[in-house]
Amino acid sequence: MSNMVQAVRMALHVAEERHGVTDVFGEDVGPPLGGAFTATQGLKTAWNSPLDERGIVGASIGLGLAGCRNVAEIQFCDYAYNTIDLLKLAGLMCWTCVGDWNLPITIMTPVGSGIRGSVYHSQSFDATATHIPGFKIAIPSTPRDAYGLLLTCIVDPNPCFFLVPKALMRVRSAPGEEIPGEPADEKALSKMIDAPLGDRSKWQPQWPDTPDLFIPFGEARTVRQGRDITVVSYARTLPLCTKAAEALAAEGIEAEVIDLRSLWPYDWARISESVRRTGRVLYVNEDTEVTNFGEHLVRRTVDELFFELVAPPKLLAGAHVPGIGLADNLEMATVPQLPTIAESIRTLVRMQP
Amino acid sequence: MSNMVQAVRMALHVAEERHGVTDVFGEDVGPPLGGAFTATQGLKTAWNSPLDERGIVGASIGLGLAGCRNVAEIQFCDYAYNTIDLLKLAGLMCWTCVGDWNLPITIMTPVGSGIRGSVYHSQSFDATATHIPGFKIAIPSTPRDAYGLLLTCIVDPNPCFFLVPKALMRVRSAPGEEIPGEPADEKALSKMIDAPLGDRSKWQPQWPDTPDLFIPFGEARTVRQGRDITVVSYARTLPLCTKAAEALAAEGIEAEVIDLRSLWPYDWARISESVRRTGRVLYVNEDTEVTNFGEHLVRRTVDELFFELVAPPKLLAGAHVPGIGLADNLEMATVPQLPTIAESIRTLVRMQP
Amino acid sequence: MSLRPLRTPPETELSPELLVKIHELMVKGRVLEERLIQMYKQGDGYFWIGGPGEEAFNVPLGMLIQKGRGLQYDYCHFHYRQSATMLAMGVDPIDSLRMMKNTATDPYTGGRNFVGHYSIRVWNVVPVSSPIEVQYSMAPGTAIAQKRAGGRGITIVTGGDAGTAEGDFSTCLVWASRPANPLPMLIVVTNNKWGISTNYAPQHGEKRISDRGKAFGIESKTIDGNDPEVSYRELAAAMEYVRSERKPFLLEAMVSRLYGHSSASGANKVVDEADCLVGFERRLEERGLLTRAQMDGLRAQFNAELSAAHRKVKEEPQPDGKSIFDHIFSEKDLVGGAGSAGDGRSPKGGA
Amino acid sequence: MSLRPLRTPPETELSPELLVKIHELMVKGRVLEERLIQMYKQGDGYFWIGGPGEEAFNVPLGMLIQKGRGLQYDYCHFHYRQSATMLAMGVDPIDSLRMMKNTATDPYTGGRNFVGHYSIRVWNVVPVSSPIEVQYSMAPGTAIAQKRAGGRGITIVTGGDAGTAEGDFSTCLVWASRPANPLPMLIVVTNNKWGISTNYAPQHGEKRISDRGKAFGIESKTIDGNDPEVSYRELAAAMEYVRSERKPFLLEAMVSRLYGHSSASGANKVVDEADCLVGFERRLEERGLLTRAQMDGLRAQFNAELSAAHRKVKEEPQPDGKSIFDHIFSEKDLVGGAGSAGDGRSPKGGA
Ligand SMILES: Cc1ncc(C[n+]2csc(CCOP(=O)(O)OP(=O)(O)O)c2C)c(N)n1
Ligand SMILES: Cc1ncc(C[n+]2csc(CCOP(=O)(O)OP(=O)(O)O)c2C)c(N)n1
Ligand SMILES: [Mg+2]
Ligand SMILES: [Mg+2]
Repeated sequence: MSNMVQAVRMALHVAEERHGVTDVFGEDVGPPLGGAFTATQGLKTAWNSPLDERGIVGASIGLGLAGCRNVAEIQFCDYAYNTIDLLKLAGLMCWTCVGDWNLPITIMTPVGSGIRGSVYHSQSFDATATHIPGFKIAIPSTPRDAYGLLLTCIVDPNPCFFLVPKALMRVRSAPGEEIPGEPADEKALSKMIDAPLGDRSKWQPQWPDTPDLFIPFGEARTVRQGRDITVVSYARTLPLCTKAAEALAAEGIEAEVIDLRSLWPYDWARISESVRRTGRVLYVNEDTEVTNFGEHLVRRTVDELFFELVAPPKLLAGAHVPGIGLADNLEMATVPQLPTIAESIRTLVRMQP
Repeated sequence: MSNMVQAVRMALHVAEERHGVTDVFGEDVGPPLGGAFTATQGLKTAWNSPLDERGIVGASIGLGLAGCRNVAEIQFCDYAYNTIDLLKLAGLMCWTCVGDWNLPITIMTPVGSGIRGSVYHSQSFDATATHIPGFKIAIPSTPRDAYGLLLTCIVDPNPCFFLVPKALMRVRSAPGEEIPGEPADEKALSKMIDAPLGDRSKWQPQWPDTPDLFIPFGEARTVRQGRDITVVSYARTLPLCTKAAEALAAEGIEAEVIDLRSLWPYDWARISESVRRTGRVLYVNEDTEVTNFGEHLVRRTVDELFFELVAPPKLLAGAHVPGIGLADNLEMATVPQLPTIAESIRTLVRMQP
Repeated sequence: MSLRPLRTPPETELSPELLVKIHELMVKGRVLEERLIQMYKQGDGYFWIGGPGEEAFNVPLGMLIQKGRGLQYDYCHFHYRQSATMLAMGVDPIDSLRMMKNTATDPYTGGRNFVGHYSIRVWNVVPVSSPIEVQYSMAPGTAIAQKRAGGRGITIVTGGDAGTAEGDFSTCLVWASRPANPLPMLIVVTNNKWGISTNYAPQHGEKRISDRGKAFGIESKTIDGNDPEVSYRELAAAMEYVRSERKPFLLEAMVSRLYGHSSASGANKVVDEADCLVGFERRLEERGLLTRAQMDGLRAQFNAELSAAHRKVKEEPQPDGKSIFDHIFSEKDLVGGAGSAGDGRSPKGGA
Repeated sequence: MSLRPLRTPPETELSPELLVKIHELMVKGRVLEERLIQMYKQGDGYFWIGGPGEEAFNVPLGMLIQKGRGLQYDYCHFHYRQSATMLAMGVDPIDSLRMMKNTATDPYTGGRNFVGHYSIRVWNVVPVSSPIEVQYSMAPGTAIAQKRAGGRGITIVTGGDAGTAEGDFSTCLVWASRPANPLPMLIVVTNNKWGISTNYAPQHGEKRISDRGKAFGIESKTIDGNDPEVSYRELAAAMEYVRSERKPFLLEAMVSRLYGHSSASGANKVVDEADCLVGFERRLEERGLLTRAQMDGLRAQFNAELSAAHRKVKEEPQPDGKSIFDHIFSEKDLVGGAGSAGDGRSPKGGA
């Protein structure tokens, strides 16, 4: 059974074999390393770019214009901020030429905290990405979703962000959520598709025969059902919300947990159906909390469900500070952790109108 | 009486004379042009940079580190998006070195629509700016506020954004809101400080003797009082809100209008005092509406005032589309205009719990 | 890959037919820009920007481009002064007027963007965008695809002198010259010695912009872009090099800016810049290829055509406000299967 | 400004005292990095990055810097491999251990940032930041201020070879060489032929990175950064040029990367790179300046000191979670009045 980084790799393999992907590229993406997180090992179309994010995004756009479906990696989303103009340009190209051109590109980048990455390897990208019109945005929290969402990004004729939560890269699927066709045994899979240590020049991966799996944009997943409160999250904080909900069940609190999976388009139907039932909603993400995508969800909630709410919709997000500090205490205090999430749910459930 | 662009120019003059500003620079900022909007004509420290926004923001940071207070202009905020990493770096520098360094710099840039600027001369910057911790952010809607806020930015020891609404650059102050010391007569002032057409090589401005005026960050201005609803805005849409409020008075609707003036820090005390009284609030800005700063204000409103609201807090903002189209109809349909603002106020006031 | 010396352009004269054709297109290009400026001044459009003064370079460029769709044809990453190139490629000038007047009929942007912002997928003309120099970061992408495809299709990118200060110009040189994959790119800089109001000299430490290419081992040259014969020959040679060697060439063309930067600076004729059309017409007269009367006639004819077009465009509808939500996303993959016939959408008119 | 030819470094030998001092600092630098790596491997820190292998260049650089606060002293815009330079400037190595262990006592970042991210305002060492190459865009700013102030203070910026592909390197060359205001900058590239796992050769079309400076008329040179004597002489000459001419100099130093990129790649000693310390020690022995025993003693002494420091740091407190809201904004203008004494805050310890 794969972890998320292996799932990404298998999706990329399928995409270059069957869906016309011509280039998977970025810094250290090609041999010998195959990506800072090993996500691109063994791919036949993977290559190393110069250390130049503007060139990477620019080349991705150019390749897209030339009809080459491609996946361009920014090694850490923290290093995408000198390319926001190019990303905006990609997002507005189809619109500005009234549909003359489309741009079948995927920008893949690791996001978020959880690996003691300090100031420049812990940032989130969801607020920035959702403020760029013209992109579709996927952000998985399980290996299977990563596999299915990445394939959806790749075959979409439009620019997509594929945001990979660093904290979940080594996490494995829950039983029953395997990728079809993958070996059940972790070690067997590793032997097939993880590059060996040492000399890799003669290594060839053996790809398991995994079929296409397209998880559509705008389709969230209800991870856990509950009657008392709706909790909507994604990425690193999603499994924490699930854990919190499980723990709170012992206290008689039944929280419904929704994994958003794609941020644009997003599954408003599922959120609103749930909130109508529970009357309470907590949004959880870890981007800094001012001008945060969760605030958009709060706004939409009060816009459309105001008179059905029994408590204010809440957002739990990262502190509005310039960075995530390296020391444990600093990281813990900056972005939502299990205890804070549980406490937020508890407080919200207790709140009476 | 000055318009906003003249007010900016006078503030810059005062700042280089009395507040240690050593450099006002950017593309076409120096002679002969003195800025795309003439905001930097006649200044002794103004100079032309290369056409390189990364260099401009970088040099501003470097000058700041060297103790040189400076004002760096990005010709249009639309062209700042290749520098977001550098802006973030400026915002986190003091924090990351635990206060070892500060950065006394001001990034000045024209923002917003209203001049038929099409896709790349109409963008807003408030969502992006408020998502960058470590910056203070001013955005005036009158010449006097522009004068007083720019001086506050300049003397602040921290990085500041000074966002100038393009649509209001030629608008003059209301009577009683002059800048102290400026000539009352428009023509007289123009003769003194507007560069002549044609050869300017021998021209020297004659600066009126305007005293220091520091409008503090985080102090909004109540432009109009009212009991029925609170309308919070800034920049181009602010005067439209005031106009809408005046028009609605005839219908018996009394709207309170607040000009935020600074977005970080912002005057929550004033907003909440007002909303407690009116029970209704409309936030208006023209940035695209997903992951928008107005959504932060909506969130804070439901966070703190939920049980005092008689109607859902609303945001009226720009459509979530990739750009503002050139044709009149397109621009009108994309960002809030007087009729839509008036209609939004009306609807919200009529809404009954 | 062999290190063949750069082919020098043939010394031979261009044929009289070719010269007359170049002249015709140059006049057409100039008249188009003058009409656009007039439209601006009459209030038929909010903003003008264009390339009057660059015709001697831009027309030969357009004539030499292998236009078509897909990797075997040239990809064009242009900036906003390329209308004469577009005319030489064969667009109908009325569409530029439509773009100027932001009508719903504007085939390039549907009234959404400024004049000069062409987009013609079936000819590989990628959307022109306003931010300076970003096209230099994107262009390597189409060139990578062309290099892989083989053949003679190349990528052409154009932009101004001041813009080379942006990091994107460096990105272009870095990516074009990677030993792992040198790219078939004609990298053009039209040097008019100005960036809006900012003069070249105090801002550029490099003697010639083309020297920056040399540092990367890129074939590089600076030419007189005000001379259409020089331009044609040098462009032909540079393109042939790129097409056959599959390696980059940096071409800096010295040109004039005859109406200032844009309407923002008044769009009035300047007096102190060489006018490539004046010089070329004198030469054509001297060589007896065209008479003054013929040339005046040509200009009058284009003027009349554009005047009629202007009247027509004035009557055309503006886009509807509700349309702002159209085309945010594409339903179809139009660029996919590059080299194939595509969806058959073709540019209006011409040549 | 005169076009004086570049001063060539004196042929004379460096004094024995100087060589011994350089050696001592090189050993100290190496031992410090080895200690930091050991800390990483023992779990006393989450991430290691540093400059083992670059001591032959970094130590002379630190020795030649005019350290102090304000425009008359040198501004340092460093990247993350500069610990040996910092030692040569006089920092106490225990503070690097504190940064490694992200303790509250870390004077540079208070436990907020990775090791190697120094910040010392009273010595004009601006905060090191992780994004590659941004320091090259900022450095012209301090140099503009120094040019205006006059005197002999200069701006020094350092970074790696792969990073020169970022537009910021180009920005640095453009801004440093503006004819309107050439800047007193020593622009350093330490070329170790790698960017993480990506080899130099397939990515760089330029023969030498220093050629890129030449295109801008910048004095430029590539040197053997593995030889401390060469490094010292060349640095001294280049700095003297920058200090007195008030113009930029681009210096590319070929160096080794002895423990791979960082802890992310294992931080193990590599075998196929030249070790500058080995070569230099052989030379010192041959010349009779130091014996093997003396050198071993030196190393043992530093090792013991750092071992003690390591034990001490292990006991020191971690920062408090509540402190994340501190220092978002500065209450005071600390950088204002550059050249004055400032607030007296001084770096801990040393030299
Ligand atoms: C990134 C960016 N910055 C600033 C501008 C504003 N601007 C438009 S044209 C121009 C000058 C361009 O000069 P140059 O590159 O020489 O081209 P030219 O217009 O002279 O052909 C500037 C600064 C812009 N469009 N894009
Ligand atoms: C803007 C940016 N992109 C990517 C990275 C990730 N990264 C860290 S070091 C490095 C390689 C740097 O190579 P080089 O410039 O040669 O310096 P060296 O580490 O070899 O001294 C990369 C890609 C980064 N830190 N910043
Ligand atoms: Mg120019
Ligand atoms: Mg390197």
